[in-house]
Amino acid sequence: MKFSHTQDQLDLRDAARDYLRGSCTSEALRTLVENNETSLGNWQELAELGLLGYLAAEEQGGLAMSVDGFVLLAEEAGYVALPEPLLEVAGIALPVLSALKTDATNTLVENICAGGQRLMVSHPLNPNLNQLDVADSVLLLQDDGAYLMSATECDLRPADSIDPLRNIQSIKAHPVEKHQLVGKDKVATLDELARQHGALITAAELLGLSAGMINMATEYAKERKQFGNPIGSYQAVKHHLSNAFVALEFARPVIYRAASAVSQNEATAALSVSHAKIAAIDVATLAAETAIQIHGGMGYTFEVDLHLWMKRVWAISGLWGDRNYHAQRVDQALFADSLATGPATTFS
Amino acid sequence: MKFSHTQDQLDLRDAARDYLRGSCTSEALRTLVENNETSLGNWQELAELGLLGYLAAEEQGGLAMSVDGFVLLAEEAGYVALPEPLLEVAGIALPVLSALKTDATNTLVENICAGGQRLMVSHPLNPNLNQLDVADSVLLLQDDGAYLMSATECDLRPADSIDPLRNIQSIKAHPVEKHQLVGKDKVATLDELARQHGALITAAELLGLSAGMINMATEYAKERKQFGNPIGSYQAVKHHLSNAFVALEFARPVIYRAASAVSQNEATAALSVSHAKIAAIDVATLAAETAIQIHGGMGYTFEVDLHLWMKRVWAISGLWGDRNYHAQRVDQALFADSLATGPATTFS
Amino acid sequence: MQLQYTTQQEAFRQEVRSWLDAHVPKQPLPSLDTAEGFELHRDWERTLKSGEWGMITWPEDYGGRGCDLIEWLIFEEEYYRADAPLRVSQNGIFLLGPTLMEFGSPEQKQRFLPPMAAGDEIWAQSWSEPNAGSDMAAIRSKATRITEDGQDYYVLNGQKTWSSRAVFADWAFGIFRTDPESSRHHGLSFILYPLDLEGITIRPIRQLDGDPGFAEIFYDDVKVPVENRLGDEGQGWGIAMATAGFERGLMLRSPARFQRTAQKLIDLYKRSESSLSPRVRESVMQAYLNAEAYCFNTYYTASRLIDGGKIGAEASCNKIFWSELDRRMHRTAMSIMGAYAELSEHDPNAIDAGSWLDGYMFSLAGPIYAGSNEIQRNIIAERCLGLPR
Amino acid sequence: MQLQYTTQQEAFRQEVRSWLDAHVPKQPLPSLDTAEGFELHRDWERTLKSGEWGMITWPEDYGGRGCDLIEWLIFEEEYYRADAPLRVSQNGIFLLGPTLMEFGSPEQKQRFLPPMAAGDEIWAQSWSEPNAGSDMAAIRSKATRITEDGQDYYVLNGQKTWSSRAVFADWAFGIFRTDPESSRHHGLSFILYPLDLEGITIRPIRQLDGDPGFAEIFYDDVKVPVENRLGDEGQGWGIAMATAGFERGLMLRSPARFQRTAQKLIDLYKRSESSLSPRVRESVMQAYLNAEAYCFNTYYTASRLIDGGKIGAEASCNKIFWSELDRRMHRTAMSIMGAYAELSEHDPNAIDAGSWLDGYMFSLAGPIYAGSNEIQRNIIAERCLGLPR
Repeated sequence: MKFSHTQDQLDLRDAARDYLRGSCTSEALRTLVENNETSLGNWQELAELGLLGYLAAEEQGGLAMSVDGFVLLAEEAGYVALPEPLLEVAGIALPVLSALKTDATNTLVENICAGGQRLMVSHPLNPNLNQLDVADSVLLLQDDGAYLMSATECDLRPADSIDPLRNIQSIKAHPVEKHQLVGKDKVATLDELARQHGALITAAELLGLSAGMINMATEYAKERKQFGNPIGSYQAVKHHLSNAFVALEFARPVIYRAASAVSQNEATAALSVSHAKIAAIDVATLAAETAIQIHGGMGYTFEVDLHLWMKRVWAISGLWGDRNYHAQRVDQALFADSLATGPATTFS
Repeated sequence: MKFSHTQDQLDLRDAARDYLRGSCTSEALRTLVENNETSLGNWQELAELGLLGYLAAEEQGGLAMSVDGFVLLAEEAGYVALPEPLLEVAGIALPVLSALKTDATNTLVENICAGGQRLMVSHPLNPNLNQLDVADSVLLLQDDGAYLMSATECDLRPADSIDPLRNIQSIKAHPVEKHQLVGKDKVATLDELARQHGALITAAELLGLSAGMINMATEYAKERKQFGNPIGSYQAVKHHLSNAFVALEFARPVIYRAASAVSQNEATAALSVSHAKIAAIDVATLAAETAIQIHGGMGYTFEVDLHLWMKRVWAISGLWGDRNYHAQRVDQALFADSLATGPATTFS
Repeated sequence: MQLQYTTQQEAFRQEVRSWLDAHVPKQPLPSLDTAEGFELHRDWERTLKSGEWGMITWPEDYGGRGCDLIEWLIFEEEYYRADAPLRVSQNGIFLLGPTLMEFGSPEQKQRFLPPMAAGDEIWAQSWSEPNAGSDMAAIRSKATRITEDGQDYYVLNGQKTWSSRAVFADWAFGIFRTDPESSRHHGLSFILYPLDLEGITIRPIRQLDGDPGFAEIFYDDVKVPVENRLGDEGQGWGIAMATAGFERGLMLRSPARFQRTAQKLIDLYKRSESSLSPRVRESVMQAYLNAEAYCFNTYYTASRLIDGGKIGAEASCNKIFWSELDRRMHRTAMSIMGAYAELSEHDPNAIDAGSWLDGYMFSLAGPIYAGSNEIQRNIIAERCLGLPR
Repeated sequence: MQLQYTTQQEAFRQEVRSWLDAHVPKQPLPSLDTAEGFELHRDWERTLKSGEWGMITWPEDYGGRGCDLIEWLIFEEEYYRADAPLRVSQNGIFLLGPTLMEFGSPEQKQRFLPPMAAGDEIWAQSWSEPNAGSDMAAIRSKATRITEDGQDYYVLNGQKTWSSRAVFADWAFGIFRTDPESSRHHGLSFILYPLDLEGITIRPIRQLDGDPGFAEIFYDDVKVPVENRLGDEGQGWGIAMATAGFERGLMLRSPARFQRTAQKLIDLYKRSESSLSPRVRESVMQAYLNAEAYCFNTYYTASRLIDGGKIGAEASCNKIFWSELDRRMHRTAMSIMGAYAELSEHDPNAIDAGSWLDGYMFSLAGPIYAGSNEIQRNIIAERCLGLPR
């Protein structure tokens, strides 16, 4: 029993953090928004850092790390509001594809790790996806099977997100037999893998966004003066921020616990993931509302960075199952199934 | 359209307020608790003030005032945590009995107004009643009819309330035909009358208790010093109390609106009463938790008065339908029935 | 207590309803924070004026209808029921109008009120300054008195911010420091000025939704005749406080607005009830109950005002209640929409035309503007409860 | 990350479970705030000691078992799972014990720790003073140093309050002002003293439930040998802060306690599910999730501590989280019980023997004692977020 990350995981997290905070700055994001762009053009650098291949096996060109470490990267991506679809490709699509272990998929995995190909998962839970238009291929999870298609074969319809850094599309695809990877009988496993990774990684990204917003609001509260003092010296401001901080501190281990359950394929992984997604949505909603309140009128403008983080929260909270979806899964387990609760049941 | 009380109602409220605050002091209540007593012995004075006969017709010896004024008295009774069953007798039992208008009941009503008889209503919603043991007679509302029995004919079992000023009993009674006032066909009207008055008056009492607790906590915050200043000068304390105060200000008109609906026998009176009871329970729960937090450790003791008010809140919140009961009635109206909502539907 | 409308009030309601049914645009107007939308909203003000529905609570002398507060509430109920456009004249109707009536000279009333009521002159407010925020007394913008060719002027210099409507409006009002030696709330004067004066630069501020709902105003030796001062020199703070009182008070946020939102939320809920969690059901019910409570409270306050009562720090209670209610209702709607919540009004698949997302963003400003809720809680604690400063 | 127990840890759990199954009293003990209950709880401490389960995290030298934090968590899970009695030795195990180990002299450790572990000496804390409250540094009680017959003593004078266990306990610890010229947190010393010394008067304070859970202690020239001082003279504040850190920190409120409450709440809910509102269903689910989250967080913190990390202001986060969780769970239970919520433990019809009402009252103290949550939020803002004082 050891509820902490390995040194390897922490080292790679630190490297990713240094890189992301250095390159995905708020100035860089603002420039993108002003130019109506959504990409920093740093995909190759993400590959070189090993972030794309984090979850792939060594023989597939990856780092063979596990998803309980990947959530640390997702937090960092959220903290800087990274616009690239790093998490979608490396955290969700790749582990689903890797599970197939055919020659063809292994080659694709290798390509993804190297940054040569981008794969996205299309799933009924998500009506729209970010940057599908620059994906090379799409992994379609449908009731009747899993299909792999090139993005150009799909019918993409542009959608409009409140988040100016999300370039989203809805997809209509009509896969035929040649696209099929697995059939009806085996798609359920892939589907569950995608749902778990999708919700978990999104939860971790929300956690990072929350930390970013709390940090921004704290810095603002130290600098901004009213009635002659920094607003951060007033109890009302302190207590708002403390409440958000406490919520964040207690959401984080929930996400880590779910990540461990997913990486170990525990029987209750789905429940753990639902808990993680609920906790992440709640803390991110609170952090966003707290941060804008602390920023006062400034938070209501395009002039401060906060709005980009808030909008990302609103945009991704509903991905891979919204709060209702996950609450219903917990509800079912708690009130209808015979879930064991109480002391000594948590890790058993 | 005039959402305010008449001068008569306000004058009588003021008289009741003066009397109650002068006689039902916290010193008097503490003496009762120390002596294990639950009555101030002022029933006759309550009668003389006209409080007992407030709702009875003039020819019945009453003041012929309406229940939208009586809630003001209930607030005052709550504000001082009056231990006498004034509200149960004059606000609930009396209007139910008055509705019958037979010679026998008219005589009893007259007696009640004069303070010579105490009548209590026994209803399935309430497992226990306060001071049944000193009631003269009991009005039993059962599915098969309404019955009037003398208290000595009933089987009373003492129960134990957390509120040391509530002397509660449960009742078992076996009424026979001679006790029957009305039969199965007519009991529904009386039953609804009792439910509405019961929940409404209890809500108003909770409102008064809330005001009393907020006042106590405010006074404490002005006097008590920490870190060299009155604790009431700290923003955290101010904001706790302000939140409770806002909740109180917005609960009050909800109770008044329900009182008017009951007095006018409006079609939506039951819904209004349920709203009132919900609002009152919520504000009282918040006010109690706020008040004890402001009092710090002192609030956790028998030494300050607060505990008597808090315990009264916990004791009566569930009377005449708990929060679940009333929430289910609103739920039904809102989601299953075709309740009209939106602007221009409120008073139509 | 008499909670039924009189026959006359019912007739008034029918009159409003018929008129609105005939005149409210069938399609929602574009946002009033766009150039096109602003002019369309101005047209709507003129249409309202054509039916004498522009400023119904104003005296008839100034282009109003002399309605009492109950009639105003009825009007608002019908207005929101009809989904009629936002009022681009709001700064005039509810803020400057009542202030002018209380503090203005007869000439000022005649000069400013009728074109305000007619929609011919739309007003911006200009309270805040970059380093003031909730601390409204930290005003630095100056109005220096000079005489030129026998005429007295104030010369404005400095900067305002968070000026709503300023990008497209005609006139603005605000307080300026006329006594350079003064500090805090002393030595300020309340000044009215056209926004096209020489020396005024307006820089739009893009708000969350990308539209310029606010602006910064820069003053570089802007000359305003002294006649444009409202009240006495140096009395600006007291007048501004009265104006802010109107803002926080009864009339800024009519209950109908929140009842309409609650009604739409119930509808949104019912459309996907089976997939929603108990938390959402509870929130929707509470939204309905609280919107009703807000309505009761407003009628209760209005009745006291009609009886000659005054509205005081209760206005701060109102502000807290409606702003939290509004935020909670929109937050609930966001959680109902799930993965569709991110779709903007420009996306044809957006639920209810993206109005919930837009409303959520707007609701986040509720606890901030017109005196942040933290400031309101201080006011309540000090003025209603008597706690020490 | 390794979230499975080792075989050794599983075996330890089995050992605890078997022992508790065999020894936990079948009937709940009377409240430890009554004379009878206190002695029965002391007996239970001795029973625990008989199995060497009294102070399992202590070193074996002092009567402990040398368990690590994960074993402690396992023990606590089994302890609450078995509904074993409250620990009347809590002030000793979790507060004074660790403080003595860190700051005590070898003689003090030998003198005080073994009888503490054996349940032979039960400790009261005596931190607060009547005008101190959350302002712990406002200490006025004095310890004046004298020499008598060649022996050095402190003479205690003054008053303490909110002293838990003091009514029935044997010993107490607290801080006293040894430097009469000093103020605030300077010049204080940490002193241990038996409660039966001449000059000590103990006045029980009745708490909400009527039992004397606290006491005031009056000191009238109470003579204590200087050897009873812990640490150096004048260093009392630092030691007290360390003690208070233990109190707010990891070990005061083990997750098992809240998981047990959540489990019972789910059970209470299921017993009358059909008559309950969506709000209650949502609250029950959230109680379960938050109790789990508290458990995760504790294992996460324990793992870092085992790796050599330190617990800092996170202890304040813990305090806020568990105290709010506990209050919310009991509030929810009260709302489930409706008209039965008022029945005290003395009423045979009380649901779950009145434990919810009792627990609700206790939970209301949670956000107050051991440093009010308002103080904790200040600490978090200043120490975790770096906001200015």
